[in-house]
Amino acid sequence: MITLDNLGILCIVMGLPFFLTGTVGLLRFPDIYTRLHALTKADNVGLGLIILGLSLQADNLFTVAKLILIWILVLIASSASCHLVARSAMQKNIHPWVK
Amino acid sequence: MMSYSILTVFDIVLISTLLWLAWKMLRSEDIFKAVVLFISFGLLMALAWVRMRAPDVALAEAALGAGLTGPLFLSALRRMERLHKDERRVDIDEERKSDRTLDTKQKEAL
Amino acid sequence: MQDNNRLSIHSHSHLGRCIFLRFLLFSAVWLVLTGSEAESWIIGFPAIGCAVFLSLKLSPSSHVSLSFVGICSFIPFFLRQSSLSGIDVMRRALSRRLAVNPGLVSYTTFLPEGAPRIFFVNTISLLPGTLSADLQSNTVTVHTIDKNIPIWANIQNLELRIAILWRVTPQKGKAL
Amino acid sequence: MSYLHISCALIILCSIAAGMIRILSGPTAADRMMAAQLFGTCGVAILLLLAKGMDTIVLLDIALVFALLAALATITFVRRAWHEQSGVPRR
Amino acid sequence: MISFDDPSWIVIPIILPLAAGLLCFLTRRWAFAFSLAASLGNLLASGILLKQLLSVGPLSYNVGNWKAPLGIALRIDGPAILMLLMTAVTGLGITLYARGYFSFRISGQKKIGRHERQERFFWPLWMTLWASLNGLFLSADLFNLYVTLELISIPAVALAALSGKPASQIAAFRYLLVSLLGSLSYLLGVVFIYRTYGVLDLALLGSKTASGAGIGAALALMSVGLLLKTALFPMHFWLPPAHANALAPVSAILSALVVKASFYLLFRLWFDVFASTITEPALNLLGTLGGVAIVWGALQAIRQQRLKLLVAYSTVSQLGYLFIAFPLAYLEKGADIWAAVIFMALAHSCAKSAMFMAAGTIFLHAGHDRINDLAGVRSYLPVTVFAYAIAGVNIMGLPPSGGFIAKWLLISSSLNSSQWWWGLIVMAGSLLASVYVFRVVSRFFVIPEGYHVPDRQPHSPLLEWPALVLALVALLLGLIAPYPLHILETGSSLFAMVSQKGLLL
Amino acid sequence: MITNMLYSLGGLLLFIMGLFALIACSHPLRKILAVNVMATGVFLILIATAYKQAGAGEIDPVPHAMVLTGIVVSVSVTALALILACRVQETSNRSLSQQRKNDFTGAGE
Amino acid sequence: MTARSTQNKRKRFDPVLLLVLLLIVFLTGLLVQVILATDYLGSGLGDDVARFQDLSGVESPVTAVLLNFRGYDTLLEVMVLLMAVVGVWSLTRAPFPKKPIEPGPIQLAVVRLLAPLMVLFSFYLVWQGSHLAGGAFQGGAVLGGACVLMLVSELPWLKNISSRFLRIGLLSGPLVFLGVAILCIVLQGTLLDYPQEWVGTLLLLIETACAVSIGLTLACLFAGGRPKDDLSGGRKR
Repeated sequence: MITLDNLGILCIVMGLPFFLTGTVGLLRFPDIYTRLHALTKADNVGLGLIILGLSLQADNLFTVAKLILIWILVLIASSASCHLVARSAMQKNIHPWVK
Repeated sequence: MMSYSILTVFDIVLISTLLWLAWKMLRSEDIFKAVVLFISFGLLMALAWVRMRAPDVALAEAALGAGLTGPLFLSALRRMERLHKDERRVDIDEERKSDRTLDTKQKEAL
Repeated sequence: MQDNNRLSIHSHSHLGRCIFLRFLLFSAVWLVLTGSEAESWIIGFPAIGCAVFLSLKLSPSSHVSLSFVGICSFIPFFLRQSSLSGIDVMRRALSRRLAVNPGLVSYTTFLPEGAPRIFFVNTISLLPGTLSADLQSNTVTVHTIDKNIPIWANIQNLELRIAILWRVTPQKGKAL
Repeated sequence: MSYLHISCALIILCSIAAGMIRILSGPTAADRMMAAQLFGTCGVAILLLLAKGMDTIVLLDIALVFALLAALATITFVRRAWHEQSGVPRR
Repeated sequence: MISFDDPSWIVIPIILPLAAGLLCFLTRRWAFAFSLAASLGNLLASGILLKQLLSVGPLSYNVGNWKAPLGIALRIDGPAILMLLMTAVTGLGITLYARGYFSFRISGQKKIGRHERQERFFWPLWMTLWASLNGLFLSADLFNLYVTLELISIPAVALAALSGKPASQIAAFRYLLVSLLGSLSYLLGVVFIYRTYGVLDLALLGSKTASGAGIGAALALMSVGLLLKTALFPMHFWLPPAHANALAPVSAILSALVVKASFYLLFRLWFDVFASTITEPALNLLGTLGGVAIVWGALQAIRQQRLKLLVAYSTVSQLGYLFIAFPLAYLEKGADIWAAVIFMALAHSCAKSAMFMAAGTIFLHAGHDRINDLAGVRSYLPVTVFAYAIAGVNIMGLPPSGGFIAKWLLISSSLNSSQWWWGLIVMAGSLLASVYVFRVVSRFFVIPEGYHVPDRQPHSPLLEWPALVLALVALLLGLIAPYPLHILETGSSLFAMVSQKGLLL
Repeated sequence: MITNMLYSLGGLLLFIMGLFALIACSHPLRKILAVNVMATGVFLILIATAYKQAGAGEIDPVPHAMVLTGIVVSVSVTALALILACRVQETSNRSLSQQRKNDFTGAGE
Repeated sequence: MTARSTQNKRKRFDPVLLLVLLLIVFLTGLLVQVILATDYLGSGLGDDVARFQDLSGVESPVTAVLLNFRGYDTLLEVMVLLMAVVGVWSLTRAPFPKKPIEPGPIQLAVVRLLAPLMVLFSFYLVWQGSHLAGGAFQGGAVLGGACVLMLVSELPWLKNISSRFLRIGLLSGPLVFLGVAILCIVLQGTLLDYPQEWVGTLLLLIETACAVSIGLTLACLFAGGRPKDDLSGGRKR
């Protein structure tokens, strides 16, 4: 029996691994740039999935809209701050790790 | 019942992380590290207030503790470090200048 | 430069349109925040007024003309790409020997200064395997996590879609 | 009270706790700062899950505050507090 | 129009300086006028409150008309009104002196920009500090007291750092940390109280308290916090640098008023609210610390080479007397000891502010405050030297000063309760005080051979006379001794009870 | 009531840690951090006092209001302390580098 | 030598530190015992608050306590904030760098987008304060965040904000609050005893004014000193 609620739960649970791998990436990747990859991408997808799941379970459309607003804001904040940090690192001559 | 036990686990993890953070923050040699730890400490405190069903306090902590004190500390850190490098500072120059100009003004008046 | 000229020619109507658009945008946000409470507009209107004022103070001119079709096609593209990027990172982080082979690529974009270019730079960071590390006038330095993936094609694809979104015509020769 | 949401929140909390290692060990200042940024995103997720799990709609506003102010610390850091002249790439 | 017996007069001493502080910050031009108006209004309001108190007895006022457990109550009784009057008189003197001080400095030739800055920020800080002092004396709510404590310490720290010299800023930073620590310790105590009883109102707590682990710990935490702020002996380390390196009006404020506020609160908590919780060892401990403070502070004062540091150490010493009364209060069945404490506080606040003002004036004219080089000051600052000497009489405790009355009460009750050693310490303290007072005064009067009397720099009378008037007030306090005692007895149910039956512990 | 206890004890430990660091550390910024941690500990105890489990009745809002007041106060005091600490360094650095004539032993400028 | 590395190496055996440590361990034991002993089970003042909630003019209990039942605390506390600013202003001028670093296009875009949203959101929090979580402090904090975002970007026009404008903004909260408090004495005879028919409006007014001044306060604290023109005008000498 697939209801919206169950679908939401599925999405939420699917979101979790992204957070975990984001952290794993943060810990395992070799330099600041690659860690930025892990941070921005994995976490945003995880958050997106969780927001999708919660939206499926939400009571009204205003809540859904608010959830999406939150996601957009987090996307903006993380991609911008990621770019700023990377740029600042480039300007400070921090060389990327090469194999 | 299940949810209560999960909540207790949540509490324990949260509190022990908080304490660990605080310990590392206060014991670390690197002051910048301590400041970053303090920022994350603020974030986790907001979660703790949420858990204690105090959303008002959590809101204030999220904005102040996690959002504003971090920048406050960071810019204070910058201000302190800059002085070691003996950088030129507008405000100090101006202060000197204002003392000086007023002095000369006074002398002219006399 | 072009933007400034346009501003001086259609200054009045442009400003009016700008205020109106921002007013609409902030009203929508306010509506989302408060839900359907009618009373909230007592504070809402002054708040929106302040926000519009501040936003005009911060960015006096912005020429927004998005194409509806562009938006409709861009959202699914973006969602698909960003979930792919998440999966990509997951795969690399979990593989036993770290599957990373980072490198830097410079890319010159034809997108005009302002919103399209900023949007472009920000979106690069959310695409699989790429991260915008610097922006000097129209040259974006892209850090990639793996030199073997087709970065060039990906970025070009993104650039074209953003061009459609903002109704920009690609200028030949500049993109390459 | 929905224990599923709360246990999901718990898992993300654990991932935050693990991410702390990067703050402690990160060789450059930016590593530490970005790990704190990770806490922000994870914190939003936890808040959203708790909002559902504890049936408190206000928590969405707190998440919104997190999202709005997330960039603040990083921007301050980039502009004011990052001093390293040359990085120490870890090999 | 508010009539004279309106209960709302009780909020005027808080509201008036607060409003003046805001206006002083808003406009610089009228700052002194606003401050003077607030000072005078404050004196008037205190007088009216005194009249009300004498006619109807202790008053209580519910802010916002919300009754005690929920709302915040203000209360006025004998000790509170005396502290209020003390602050009003001393504060008026300091306001006038500050005017003279700043106009003298700004009319000088050096560093006008800096002096203008100091004057510009002095007024709002001082007015708000005053409002919060009054708020503390009047408040009857534990958490509100915390807020007033914070509102005292922030302007106090800012004032201490106002001079802009490195020494004063370092001292102010330390002062800030200490007072934060004190506030937090106090707050933790309040939290324990709230955990145990769920109320914050002092009157309700007074009716509820019994001994217990929670209450004991709470009282201990609050006391440690307040003792830190009061600078009792081992915790006095921050006081001398902070007080000595500040501007002269600020030193007067800090030494005369700010330390008294936290002492008053401590006194209040121990003997009014938690009277049933305190134990004899605790009282003896405080008494012992007080005794050590008297001797130690006086010895340090004798050793100092700089006038302002000497006066600051004298404060450390004088604060000890306030605590010597604690063990005596436990045994001595009578209100005398309370009278002694209040007298001590009143006399010290007037005398010490006069001393700091005099020291400040001397510093301004001589350009330094090295005691050994101050010979001949009498020749060009006679009024100031006179004020310093009279204040010194008070500090030494010679008759007929208020200090004499206080010490006399202390000694007599220590003899009555056959705890003669406290009396001995009081006398020793007085002797040591006479050493450091005479050392300075004698130096003032000596005119060495070939001494060239410097040109008398023109200055406003405000620079000299407030100090003299305050010193005379302290002196006269001994002559009108029965009157404050009368206020204490009529004004407070506690004191009335004590004077009839003795303190029932 | 286990939650209440857990958080109270956590708050207490934070207070104690802050106290120790305040006494033991010499760097001004670290002292300020320590005071902040102490304040947070006190607030945590206070909020834990007010806490009740869902369904166990209304939560007492008075401690919440007190903590809100306290947080705002502590932020402003922190800011003042930070600026004061910076200022201490600035003025002492400046005076040392300039070697001013006037002696610093003289009090009360 | 940077401040990060000036941290003195701790000595191995510092007897004072050891003593402090022992004392603190002792204190911990004592306080833990007290915590365990004082397990408060009553409802504190919660019942009283719930009883008078209808009279308070707002639906949120915390806001009712903050602005109505214990409004006097909040009045003093707003003054604490103001005093922190006065203290900071008295210490130093705001350190604006001589040559501000140009904020990059991305950062500028973030500021342009987020700052107005933050302002909007802060007003939303003030509004929200009357029935759910939120209020002047939270709204003010977010407003302060918006100001800090702009300050960090070192936008050139921020340097020229006049001191008078700032002072009026900073004082708006305390002045409105104090004004209403005094008005209450005139109208009702008691400090902060709001007239029943106006209570909701008055509280909203106070909250809005306080939020503005708290936001500016936080911004001024972040700026770290008084504006350039604070002492140049004023009295003619």
